[in-house]
Formats: sequence, structure tokens, C-alpha cells
Amino acid sequence: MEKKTTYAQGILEAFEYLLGNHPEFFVIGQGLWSPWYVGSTMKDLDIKFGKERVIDCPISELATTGATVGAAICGYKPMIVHPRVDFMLLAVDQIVTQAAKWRHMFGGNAQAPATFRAIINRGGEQGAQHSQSLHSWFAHIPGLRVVMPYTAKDARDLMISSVLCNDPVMFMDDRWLYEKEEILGDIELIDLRTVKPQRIHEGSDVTIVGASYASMLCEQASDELREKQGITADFFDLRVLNPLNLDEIIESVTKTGRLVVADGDWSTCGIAGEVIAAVAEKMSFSQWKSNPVRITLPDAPAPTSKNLEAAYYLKKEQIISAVINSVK
Amino acid sequence: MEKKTTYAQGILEAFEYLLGNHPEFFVIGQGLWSPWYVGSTMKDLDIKFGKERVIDCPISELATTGATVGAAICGYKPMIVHPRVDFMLLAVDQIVTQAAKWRHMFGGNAQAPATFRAIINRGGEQGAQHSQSLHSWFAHIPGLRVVMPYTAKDARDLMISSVLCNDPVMFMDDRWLYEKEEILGDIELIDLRTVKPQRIHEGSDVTIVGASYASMLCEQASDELREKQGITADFFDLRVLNPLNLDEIIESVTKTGRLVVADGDWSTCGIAGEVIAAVAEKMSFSQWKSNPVRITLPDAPAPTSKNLEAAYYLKKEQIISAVINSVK
Amino acid sequence: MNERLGDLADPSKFQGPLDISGLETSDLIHQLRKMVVIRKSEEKIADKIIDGAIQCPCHLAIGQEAVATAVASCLRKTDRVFGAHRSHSHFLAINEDIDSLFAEVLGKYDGCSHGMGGSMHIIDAKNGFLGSVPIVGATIPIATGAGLAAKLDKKGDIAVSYFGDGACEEGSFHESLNFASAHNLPVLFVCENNLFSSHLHIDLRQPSNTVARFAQAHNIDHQVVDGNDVAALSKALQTAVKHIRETSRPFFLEAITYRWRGHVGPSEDTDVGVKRTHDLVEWKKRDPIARLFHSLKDANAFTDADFEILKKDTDQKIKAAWEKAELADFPKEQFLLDVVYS
Amino acid sequence: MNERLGDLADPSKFQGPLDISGLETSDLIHQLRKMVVIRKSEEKIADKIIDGAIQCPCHLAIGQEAVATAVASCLRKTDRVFGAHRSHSHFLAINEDIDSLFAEVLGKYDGCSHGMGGSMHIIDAKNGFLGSVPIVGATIPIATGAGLAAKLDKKGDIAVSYFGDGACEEGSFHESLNFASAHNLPVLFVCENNLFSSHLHIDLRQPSNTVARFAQAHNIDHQVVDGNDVAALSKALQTAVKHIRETSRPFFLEAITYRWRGHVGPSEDTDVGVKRTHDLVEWKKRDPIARLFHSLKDANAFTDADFEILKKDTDQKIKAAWEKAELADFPKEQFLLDVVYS
Ligand SMILES: Cc1ncc(C[n+]2csc(CCOP(=O)(O)OP(=O)(O)O)c2C)c(N)n1
Ligand SMILES: Cc1ncc(C[n+]2csc(CCOP(=O)(O)OP(=O)(O)O)c2C)c(N)n1
Ligand SMILES: [Mg+2]
Ligand SMILES: [Mg+2]
Repeated sequence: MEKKTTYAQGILEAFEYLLGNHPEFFVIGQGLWSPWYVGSTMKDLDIKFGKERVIDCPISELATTGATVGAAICGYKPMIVHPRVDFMLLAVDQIVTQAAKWRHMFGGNAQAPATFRAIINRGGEQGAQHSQSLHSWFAHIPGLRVVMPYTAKDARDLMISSVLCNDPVMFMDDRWLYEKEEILGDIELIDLRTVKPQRIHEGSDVTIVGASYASMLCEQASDELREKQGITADFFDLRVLNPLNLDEIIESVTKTGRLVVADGDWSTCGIAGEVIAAVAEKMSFSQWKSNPVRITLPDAPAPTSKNLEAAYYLKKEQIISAVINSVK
Repeated sequence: MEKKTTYAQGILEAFEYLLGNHPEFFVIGQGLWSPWYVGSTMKDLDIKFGKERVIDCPISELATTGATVGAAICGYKPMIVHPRVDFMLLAVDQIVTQAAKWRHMFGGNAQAPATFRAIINRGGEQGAQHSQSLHSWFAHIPGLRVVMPYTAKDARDLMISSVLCNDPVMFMDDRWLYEKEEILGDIELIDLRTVKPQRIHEGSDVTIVGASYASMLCEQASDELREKQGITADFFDLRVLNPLNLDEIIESVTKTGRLVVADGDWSTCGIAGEVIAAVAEKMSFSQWKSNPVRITLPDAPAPTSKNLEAAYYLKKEQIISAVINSVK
Repeated sequence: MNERLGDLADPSKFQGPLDISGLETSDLIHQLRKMVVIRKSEEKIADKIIDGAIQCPCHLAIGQEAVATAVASCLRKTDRVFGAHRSHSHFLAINEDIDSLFAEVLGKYDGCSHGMGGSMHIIDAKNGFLGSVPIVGATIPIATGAGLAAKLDKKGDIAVSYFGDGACEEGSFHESLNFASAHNLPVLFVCENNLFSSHLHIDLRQPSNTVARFAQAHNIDHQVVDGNDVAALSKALQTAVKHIRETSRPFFLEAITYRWRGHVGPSEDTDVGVKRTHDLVEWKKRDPIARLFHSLKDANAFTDADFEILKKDTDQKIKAAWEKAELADFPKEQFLLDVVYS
Repeated sequence: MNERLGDLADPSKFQGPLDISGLETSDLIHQLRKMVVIRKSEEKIADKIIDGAIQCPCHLAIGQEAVATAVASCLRKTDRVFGAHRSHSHFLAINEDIDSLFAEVLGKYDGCSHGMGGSMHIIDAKNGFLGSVPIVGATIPIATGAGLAAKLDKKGDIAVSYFGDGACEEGSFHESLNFASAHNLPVLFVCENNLFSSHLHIDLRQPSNTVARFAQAHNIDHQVVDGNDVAALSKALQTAVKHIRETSRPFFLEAITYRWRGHVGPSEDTDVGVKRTHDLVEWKKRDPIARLFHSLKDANAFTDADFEILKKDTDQKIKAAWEKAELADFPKEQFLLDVVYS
């Protein structure tokens, strides 16, 4: 049997590939010389490839992100790692107002192909300031590509695609997926511009859509629905949240007439609502067989207590019962 | 005939009311001692009420916003003015990760009732970095109330409500509305927690929804549709984007079966999609008579050239033709 | 240029007793007691993390207790204190509320934040500790705003901002210093410079190992003190706080100290560099508690027996507090939505 | 503490000719020509704003030309220069591309940013001017990253970051200085301290009117120079740039200057305080162009006639450039979506 690789190892392999093959790549971030900071995803890279290209840095999110953008403008394909999305918010200006607009505001005469790796790091009673994801914020911004891998293969390959892309990319990996294992083939070099949502299960009763960790819950729910209820789902993992290509999902809902979207973030103006709105706009309204549903976080900041955390975060049971309600 | 008051004067009156009646109110921001910085909305306030309570400040968006939050925590009802949304992005941490979560993460033992006044200031060939609105970002955040007045009355009264509210509030006024005139009655003291979207026109053919400047275009479109096409619209102005109360709008679409939403920002994960998604989720799917439609900015940063600006920003004609398409 | 700390950063120095002349013995004993409460409370927390009883991330200040007790001893209840991620000591120094700290780290409704905050979000508003949060640098502008509020209140109250050497790399820190200086705000900035930010020594992050140079640049009066010397801290702070109240000008105190435990959690983090392994041994000899105790003993103000009693009493208090916290209830599920808005 | 600028901030001082000894006359004449090009281009823009021909916001550097020409005279094409909102002078000093500046402020496709940027977003990448944007402080970390790239490239290139005194209040400025200093990045920080940020004098925003104190705090070599003295600037910059290339350490230059026009647009902004009205008269006597011209004339290196020819030639170039820009096309509507992504 082929050996299985975890999501975290997939990311580490992507780093090794990039550092080994692309002299224009370097990476900067808090904790990169630490034995424990970013999990195992960057283990010993500084030792293997040198502290000149694997750079630990001061607690200055804004300047280090801006410096990454500056190096990208000068021909590098650099990455900054933010060990938590929450910290990265201090650097939103550089991501959203500088990098995402750099090509456009100079009429195509320049580009800022930086990758912003933001780690979703939540749970474990960390509370409100160590739990945000906010991927929907970034998906709102033209000029910024947003990648959220769910599979270990995507974690590896789409990280490479993100770095090598000529546009700024927000690449968000979720610690809750680090142990997910798959048999990975060789690295596949994919042009990020061609990457779309991926149909992981094929079915006819309902269309289920997720991204990142929510996709894991969707996949489990879809498995269980098939096995226990005989309900088959077209299940899509979004992968790239911006620019968003929903063609196949719209086609799918046209077929199933039912749509359940799960997203591990807040509801209002979130990606789950976006999928529903886009389908509602573009699919003939007469195709609906039941109301679309979204499963998202409650409208509250993250709590700390374990009992409240259990109530707060998404569970596959919510998806299962939404599907059952929608099909019945 | 009663005298008309502009939106800008409405805001000025709100400031005079607050400074005159509420010693716990003060305001800080760049340009408050300038003869021209924030239009006429704060004219001579520093002279009338003193530079101790109308405070001009260094170019330090993060610290001045944080200081506003700090004063709010200590019992004041302060406001910070950001002359452009774009500048405020440097302070997102204080708004989103501090103020919006302050009550929650201390279990209700504290509050941070600051008002963040962000001015939408775009057009005039200012380009990509002087044009953002991003209200949908803030509407995504539990704990942060988001107010976007369209009428001069709301600009005045809801600014007072925002300041006096015990929660942090993002109050966004749009320079393109400053000259809008109305006959205003006396100041009405309204508890912000009770404020919902407002039906401005009553009709039966279509439901039109807007916010802020987009509401002006919606109102004009609705007028023209009634006069020239005999199409009558239920037109709602959202006013409060978070927490969002869509009950009446859902009821309205249940009646009309048609929905057109206009919003002066980007589409993906924006408030227009949110309205569509929420209606699609909650209204019985069999009530749709046509597909819902959103009118938003193109997926591009703002350009500068006047011809591109003309192509870029929303126009009432887009709303009119969307309605006509939807009704036919 | 390139001023450096010199001996203050050399752990083999400053291990002897303190110069307590000119200070009230009663206050020093009070501070000794508080330091023991802090030390032992945090040791309890460390043990309970190892046990698995505590889940939330805890940043322990064991070894750094002196700063908090010296600051607290100069304050009044109407002052406004803000902490950061490593703030058990700041919290306990204000009112020794072990019960509500323990309940909080367990996520219980009896906690100071009703179980919504855990170790990293603690508050004791009625006693002037207005909150601590873990976004590095975030409370510096907030405390600056509390200073602005105090100035508008015109009652001579002050604001206190606690932060670390790492936080001095955040833009919010510099912006706050400028604002406080330009607008004459009564803020006491307290930097606990423990030479580390997480795994990185300050020399790998900044061009100098002292941060008072930023106060200098912003024209703010400042002093650099042995942060493990309650006496030196108290003298500096008494003068500083008086000055702030009288002039409504900010003041910047840099206290040189060292944390005995790791960045987060109970371990000693000796995996972050050989130097730390060596230095830690030495720093433990610069123990703020032992040094104060020996000075008091030398002055015949506190005996070995007194110290034993103090430790035993504290152990009992802590045991009781822990048991109480364990029995307390978690917040109800509905609470999650109840405290989002007013 | 509280160091202040002294005479450099007193406009009645430093009005005489310059000390040009030790400098190449040809370079100074070159700089004189460039300053005239900048002055007259901006005057043209000012007139065209008044005319209503230009719509986009323009921040004019009339009076501040010397800084840009002195910096540009020390650079090579592979260096990486970043401006901010007031950057016509920085742009023109690099390659005198009046044509593409004029087309850009009119929003034409011939503009340096194909009409997508206007005055506030200009670029001349092939000559090393890698962009200017109007978010205050935004290009400081970006230039710092360009310095990091130059360091990795190992070719002795440097990055240049232009910004104003107001930008020194932004956190991004301080974070960048620390990063550049701690990581030894070859960055030339150039602060054009014109004593104002928009309507506010620096004394209302900062506790001192000089900003080099921040370089000091971050252990960065620095110099404060009369920003209206091409000779002094050139001497300081030649040394500084050589030093940066050789050591890969940052350098900080504070150039004291004054803008003759308002914060934005063509007016003189004399409504922002009586002091400005008075000072402006004096500052105009510290004119960098007139002072350099008189020094060259005194040294018999440039005559009145030469100066007249220079001005006339420049006028003609400007006239031609303007006419060409007016005739140019706007970008096509599709372009709006064509340049969002690669
Ligand atoms: C904005 C932000 N960036 C990074 C972190 C991660 N982090 C938490 S504490 C810490 C170290 C802070 O060092 P210092 O300020 O010296 O305080 P100490 O831990 O030494 O007490 C870091 C980097 C954070 N919480 N917030
Ligand atoms: C982040 C941000 N805050 C505020 C502004 C508004 N603004 C534009 S230029 C300027 C003044 C900057 O002053 P300074 O840096 O001294 O440059 P100068 O205008 O004097 O050349 C201000 C406040 C902005 N563009 N960006
Ligand atoms: Mg530290
Ligand atoms: Mg200036």
C-alpha cells in the first residue's frame, strides 16, 4: 500500500519543493525558527534551506507583510506566514489596499505576487481573539485570489500554485485539518487560474457545498447520508473562494433542486450566503425543490469554555439534519 | 414652507446635539481642526465646543481608534472620525478584534460603546485607494452594529442613536449624499436596537432593496418605474446592516415574488448577496416569480479616469432595467 | 547609539538583597505576600495544565511577579489598568482574587469573565483592572484612551499599560507613545522586558536589548529598572505615578526581568536555545521573592517563620480556591448569544 | 530630550547661496535643470487644475524639488524607489518623463499607469521608480521589502523610501525602521519634513519638530539637512548611499523643507493658520532653485542667459507634453477588468 501523507506534511512538502526549486521563493513569518510555532508544517526548513530564505521576524505584522509585498514587486515570489488570521488583521492595508490593487492601479505595469499564508487556529479554549477565519472578507476583494485547501493534495499542490501565481494570493490552511491523511501522488503543477471547485461526491438528491474544514464535515455527512439514509449528494469543495467559479455548482443544483452550504464562519455576508445568492440569481427559479440552507457559526464571537465551544463550532450532524429536512 | 436640511447639515446638527447635551460624548479624528477636511459636517465644532472635546490628532489610525475604544471602556461615548474608509483599515484590529468582542469576551462585565464614523469618499478620479466602502466586511462581524444612513433624517437621528448606544457602532456616511435635502422635524431619540430597514415606497410588482447612496438610486429608479412604466415597487432602505432584520423584506418578496438589490460595493460576499441569500433561505421557494438580481460594482478596484469611473459606479438605469427584466 | 542594558541583562548580577531604605516595611511585606500569592497561584495553574484540568492557553509570569506588585502598590481603585496575554500577575496584584482567576481558567461562570475569556481575557473592573487581551500591542492604545478619559475626568487618575519587549515591535506601541506625549495623557507605560518574545531573544528582533530608547524618542520621561527588585521598582514608580498625576504627562518604565516558564504553558522552554538553558539557572537566583524576603529578614522585619506561615496560608487559600473553582458551573449555552450586544 | 530643529526650521535663515565646494558642477547644473523641470511641470499642473482640465487630486511639491533631484543623482537604474502621495518630483527626478506624467494626471492611456492611477499612483518601473501610492506610510514597508530583495540579490542595489513628517506617526514607519535595522536591509529612508501634515503643524502632532530621533532610537545612522540646499543634500546622500551599498545597513535622511502650495491642489492653503501666511513668504526666499542658481552664477558656472534658456526650453517641452497629453486617448472600458489579475 502506498504511504499516506497528512495535510501538514503536504504543506511541508510544498515548502521543500519551492525552496528547492525556486530561488525566487522565500518565506518570512513569526515563529519560523521556532521548534513549535507553526506546527509541523515548516519543520527544520530554516536549517535545511538557511535562515536567509526562511526568515523569522519581529512582531510587526504590518511591516513584515508590506515587506513581503515589496519583495514581490521586485521580482520575488515570497510568502508571509501569519500563524493566526487574527494577527494578520493588523496587515489588512497591505493585503487589500496595496497588493490586491497594485497591478490595477498601475495599469498592468507592475504586479505584487505575494502569498499571504494565514493559519486558521481556533478551538482549544483560546477564545474570541484566537479563532477568526474571515475568509469571506478576503473573497470580497477583487484582485486577491483566495485559496482554502481541504484535501492534503490541495494543501500541497495549491500552495505551490499560489506561490507561483503572478497575483497576490491569500492561502488559508486550517489546523483542524493537519492530521487528515491521504495517499498523494507526485506533485502536480497547476496554474492557479484554472482551479475551480471540485466535485468530491456525485449524487442526485441534494447539492452540498463546503470549504476547508467545513468540507470535511460535509464529506462525513455525505458519507453518512448515503450509507444510512440512502440520500446521495453532489458534494463540492470550493477550494478557490475568489475569483469564485460556481458554474458546476449551479448546474448541480439545477439537477438536484436542493442546496446545503456549510461554512465555518459567520453567516452575514459570508461565503455560504454567497453561494446561495449566486445560485438563486443564475439558476432558473423554478428548479428549486426546497429552500437552500446554510450552516454557519452562531452570530457571536468565539467563546472559551469547552461546553460553549462544543455548541459554537460546526458539527456534521447539523449538515445531516439540514439535508434530511431539505429532502423530506 | 419648512426649511430643508441637507444630509451634511443633519450630521452637523447631530454633533451639536451630542456635544451640547452629552458630556460623555467627545470626538476625535484627523482633520477636525481643519477648515475643509470632513466637508461641512463638522464645521466650527472645535471653536464652539472646544478643542478638548473636538480633537484633531496625528496620522495614527490604529492608536487613535484604540484610544477611542479605551475611552469608551472607561465610561465615555466617544466617536472617532475616519475621513475615508480606506484609512480606517489600518485600525481594523481595534474595531473588529477589540471593540466588537469586548463585551462578549469579558462575559458582559465590560463594554466598549465607541462609534466609528467612516466616511465613504470616492469618485472624482481619486482611484483605487480612495474609494472603498467595505460595509459588508463590518456587517460580517457579530458584536459590531453597522449603520448606513440614506436619508438626512437618519444621518442625524441614527448618528445620535449610534453614539448613545451601549455597543460599538460602525456609522458610515457617504459624501455623495451630503447635498440630499429634506424637511426634517425635531430630533427623534431612537434606541438603535429597535431600528430596522425602512419601507420608503409601497408597491406590489417588485421588491427593491438598497442602502446608503445605492438607496438614492433605488428611490429614483422606483419613481421612474412607477411614472414611466407603471411598475410599483416595495422599496426598502436597509439603514442597519448588522444585526440585519430582514423580516419585512422577506414578507415583501413573498408578496411580490421579485427582488432587486443594489449595493455600491463588490458583489462576492457582499450585503446584496446577503439579502438574496436570506430571502432564498426563509421565503417559501415556490413564491419566486423571477430570479433575484443584484446590482453591484464590477469585480475590479476603482479606476481613476473619468470615463472608467462612469462605467464603474452604480447607475439608476441598471436598477431600472433589472426591474423591467424581472417583471417582464 | 546602540545603547544596551549592560549588567541588568546579565543574570549573574543583581542576585543579592535589595536596598529597602526609605521604603515602608509594611508595604514591602504586603508586596511579598502578593508575590507569593501570584507565584503559587501560577504554579498551581502550571500543575493543573500538566494534569489536563486546564485547557486554555496560559502564559505564566513566574519570576516576573515584582513588577505587578510594585505597580499595584502605587495605584488607587479609580486608576485604569490594562494587561496583555501574560497578565495573571497584573490581575492578582490588584486584588488577589484567586477564586475568580481559577474559575476563569477553567471556563466557569464564576470566573472574572464568566468563563468567556479564559486565561487570556481577564478583568476586575471594580478594582481598576479593566481588562487584558492576547493580541500583542492591542491594549496599549486602549490604555492610552483610558488616559485620555482620565484627563477629561480631571480627577488625577491615571491609566496603566502593561506590555512586553515584543510588543514594542508593533506599530500600535509607537503610535500610542506619540499620541500620549503630544496630547499630554496621564499614562504609565510599563514594559516588562523579559528579553524574549516567544522563542526569539530580543537581539534577534531589535537592534538593541533595551526599549526605553523609544520613550526617549517620543520625549517621554523614563527609567530602566531591575524588574526583580521590588524596592527599586517601588521607588521609581512612586515618583513616576506622582509625576503623572500632577503633570498629566506620560511616563515609561522599563523593568528588566525574565520568565522562568515557557512562552505558553508550564514547561521551561529550554528548547529555544542553549543560552536560555544556562541563563535560566542564573535568573532563578535573581528571584524577586527570595531577594525581598532576605532583605526584610536582614532588616529584622520578617522572619523565616513568618515566611513559612505566609507560604502555608497561601497554599491553603489556593487549595480552597481551586476546589471551589472545580465545583463551579459552566456558563449556560444561551449565554453565548446573551452577551454579544447590550 | 526634546531636541528641536533650531535654525533649520526658521525660514528666515538659510536664504543665501550654497556651499558647492567639492561637488561636480556638471551634476549641479543637471540638478538645476531637473528642479526647473519639476517646478514648471507642477506649475502647469496647478494651472490646469484651476482650469478644470485636471480632476484627480494632485499634491504638489513646489518648493521641495531639491530633495528629489539630490536623491536621484545618487541612484542607478537597478535601485528601487518608492514614493507616496506627493511624488511628482520623485518621479520626474528619475527620468524627467513629463509626457507620461501629464497623460496620467489626465487619466489617459499614454500615462505612466495607463490612466488607472492619476497623480497619486505613478510609476516608472524600467528606471527604478517602482511606484507611489497615497495611503500614508504604506510604501515604507514596501520599500523595506524592496531592500530585502536587493539584499538577497547581492548586487549592491538599494531601496529608497520617500515619506513625510506626518508618515512618521504611522505604525508602519516604526515597524519598518526596526525591521530594516534588525535585519540589515539596504534602505535609504528619506523624510521630507515640511513641518505640516495637511493642515496641522508638526508641533500639534508630535512632541518635537524633528523626526531623526526615530532613526536614533532604531539605531540607524542618520543626518538632518537643509532640504532646500542641493549641495548639502548631495554631499550627505553621496556618503549615505555609498555606506548603504557597502554595509547593507539602512540610513535615514531628514530633509527640512516646506511646500509652497496647499496640502492638495493649487492654492496656497494660507487658511490653515496665520503662521503659515507669514512663513510662506520667508520660505519662498529659501528657494532651492534660486539658491542653487546664484551659487553656480557666483562660481561662474552658469549665467543669467543660461538660466533664461533653461527656463524657456523647459516651457516649450512642457507645452508640447501638455498638448500631446490632451490629445491622447482614455483607456478603453474593457481595460477596467483586464488588469485585475494576471
Ligand atoms: C498581534 C499578535 N502577533 C503575534 C502574537 C503571538 N504572540 C503572543 S505573545 C507573543 C510574544 C510577545 O512578547 P512580549 O511582548 O515580549 O511578551 P512576553 O510574552 O515576553 O511576556 C507573541 C508573538 C499575538 N498574540 N498577537
Ligand atoms: C493612512 C492615511 N491616513 C490619512 C491620509 C490622509 N492624508 C493624505 S496626505 C496626508 C498628510 C501627510 O503628511 P506628510 O506625511 O507630512 O506628507 P506631506 O503631505 O507633508 O508631503 C494625510 C493626512 C492618508 N492618505 N492615508
Ligand atoms: Mg517579552
Ligand atoms: Mg509633511
